[in-house]
Amino acid sequence: MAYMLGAYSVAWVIIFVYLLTIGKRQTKIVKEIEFIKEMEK
Amino acid sequence: MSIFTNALSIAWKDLYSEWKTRQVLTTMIIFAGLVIVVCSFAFDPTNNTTKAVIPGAIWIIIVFSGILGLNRSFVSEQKNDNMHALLTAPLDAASIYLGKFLANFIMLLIVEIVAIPFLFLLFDFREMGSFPYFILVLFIGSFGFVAIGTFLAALAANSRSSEMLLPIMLFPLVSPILIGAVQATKIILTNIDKLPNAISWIQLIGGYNVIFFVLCVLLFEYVLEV
Amino acid sequence: MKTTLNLEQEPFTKLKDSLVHRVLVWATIISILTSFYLIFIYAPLETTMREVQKIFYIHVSSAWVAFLAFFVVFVLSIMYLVTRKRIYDIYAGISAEIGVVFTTIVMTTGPIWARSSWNTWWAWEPRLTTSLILWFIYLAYIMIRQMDGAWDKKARLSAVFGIIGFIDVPIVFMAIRWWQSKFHPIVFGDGPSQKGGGVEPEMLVALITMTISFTLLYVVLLQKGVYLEKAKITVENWKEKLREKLVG
Amino acid sequence: MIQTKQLIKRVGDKVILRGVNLSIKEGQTVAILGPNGAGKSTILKVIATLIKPSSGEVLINNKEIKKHALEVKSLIGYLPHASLLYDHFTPLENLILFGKLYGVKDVEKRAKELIEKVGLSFFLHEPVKSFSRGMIQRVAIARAIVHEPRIILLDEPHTGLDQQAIVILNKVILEMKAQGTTTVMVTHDFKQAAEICDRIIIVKNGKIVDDFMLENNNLDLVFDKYALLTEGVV
Repeated sequence: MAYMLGAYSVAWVIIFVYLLTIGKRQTKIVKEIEFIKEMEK
Repeated sequence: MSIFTNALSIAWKDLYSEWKTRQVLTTMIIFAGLVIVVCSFAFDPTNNTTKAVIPGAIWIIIVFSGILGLNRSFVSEQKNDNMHALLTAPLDAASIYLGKFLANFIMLLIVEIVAIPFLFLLFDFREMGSFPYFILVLFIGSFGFVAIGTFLAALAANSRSSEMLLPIMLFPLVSPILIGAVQATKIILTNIDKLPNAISWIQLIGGYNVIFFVLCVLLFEYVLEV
Repeated sequence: MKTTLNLEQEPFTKLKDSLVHRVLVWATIISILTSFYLIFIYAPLETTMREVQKIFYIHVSSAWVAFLAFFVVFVLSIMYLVTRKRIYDIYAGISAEIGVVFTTIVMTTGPIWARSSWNTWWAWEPRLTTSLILWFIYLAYIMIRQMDGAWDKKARLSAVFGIIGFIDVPIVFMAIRWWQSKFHPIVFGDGPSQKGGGVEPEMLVALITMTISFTLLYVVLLQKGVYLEKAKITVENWKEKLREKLVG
Repeated sequence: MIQTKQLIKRVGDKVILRGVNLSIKEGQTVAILGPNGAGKSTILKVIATLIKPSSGEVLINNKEIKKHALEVKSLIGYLPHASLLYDHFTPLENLILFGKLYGVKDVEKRAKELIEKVGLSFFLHEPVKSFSRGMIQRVAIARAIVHEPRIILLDEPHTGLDQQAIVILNKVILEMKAQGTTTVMVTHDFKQAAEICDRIIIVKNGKIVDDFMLENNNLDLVFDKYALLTEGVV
């Protein structure tokens, strides 16, 4: 039982870490767009 | 036919240049010697059971000193944009690949001829199962290693940190050769009764060599584009 | 300052996801929940391995997605070399990344399985070892993509490596399987992805559903990643234009 | 002899050539002038088959360079800024190697002739790495013409040369010209351009902005046109 839970949680942790890095990428791009908009004004 | 004569010219150019400077080959041989010394620290040569690590040690020497030569192979063409000269000359990409391959292969064979007897001597290894088969495995294993190694060295030469990139690309890709060569060497050196097994390993390496040699010849022009 | 950039007209200004993407995201979530239901409640317990056998569903379906992702890299690499269109390169890069993520899952759930049923963390079992080498090959692929220089050079070189690397996979698998079967006593029997007992139809249903939901997840991640990569490229171009304007 | 149609070259996100249409007749000597980063060298490299254009085509002798690569390459002699020579080899070894690659017959005789022509007979057996820039450039020009090309492409051949080397270089180029060789030269040196060439092409921002014939080595005309096009506009 513990092994099964371990395996499933590890797998989902990996997926969520990847989702987080994607999120980070997105916020970085959004910030840069904001920055460029500021510069354009 | 001109593909081969051009390839020979390029291989000759590399080997003759190496003959004049003797930089790369000396480094490879010294490095091979150092690996043997390190192996003797790691595995006590006076102990009889260490005979079992000799097949592994042989291929560690080949792989690690081979990668030194491969690293230099294309980086040395960048000094005076020599690669541009080869690219503007009426050559097929295939002949550049074949020429470079041949030069690297001959250099690795020289290192093996010097280093492996030295290893046998230091580890006091005397009897082997079958000498011709041993030579065959060395030849065919080194062939595949250098074939894909030359290709990836050309690829890595595009990067500023090519010495780091090359081993990372090369080692996983040649893992079938390494598995097969070590196993076959082990059988031939210590357990000749199982020769059919060794032969099927040699066949596996042979198949790998054919597939990748053809693939590298076909894809080489994409690597060379400026 | 007079502007040359039409920010409002550019599709990436707000980074709002498309309708298709949102539909796919919800489909993925629903199908993953369904497969959880099927795995934990609907599918019967395996008689000898009990709960541990349920690792099998996630392990096998991740392996499938990883393999699919690398196959996509292979196909797109060929397409890039033929057409030289950047979009193929972007897709290939993101697909390789997702493939590495799922290979990591295969390589972490595998040892947990091994530990529970054979009492050892790492088994040099063909499929697991192949995954390990696959992982290294595609890490190298990602390193090529992070090389210095213009994108078209990196795209060309990584495409070449994507082709060579994928063709290597079956040979690696064969070599490792031979290595195992001939030189070690067969202790492990078949690998983690093949169960000892017979496959009950309910288990098969659960496995297929899990595989479908992971494939959906792959598509969603691919879409999102490519979308962000495109946005990044556009932003880089804007920045370049801005710099030119500020300097000249 | 040389024809380019709508050449466009992109590297990464930068556009280097924006539609270059060129037509050079056999035996012409053409100088390509232009400010830094205008794409002069890139045009030369595309013609030399060193880099592929992103779109557009190049015809040499009415042959598409991609389809008849080997044939076209053996017609061209290319002399870029780097020497393209192997440092550890002597001039003779360098020339013999490239002569062989280009399929030159009686390669050793040809190599010796060329070395004599560029005035390096005394250094036949010295490795190139011990040479000065001027000497290296002399070997480099010999290398570029070892196969008696019908077209020579020169990328800033006079940069960093002493007077003596310039004289020898010009002698060789003019000799090739007299034999009817087509010459394309990228340069910053207007004086040499006017001396050697009978047609001037001015490139700016990856486009050809002017293209005119030159008579009587009229250096002032080159200066005037160049100033008008590059400084006058900005």
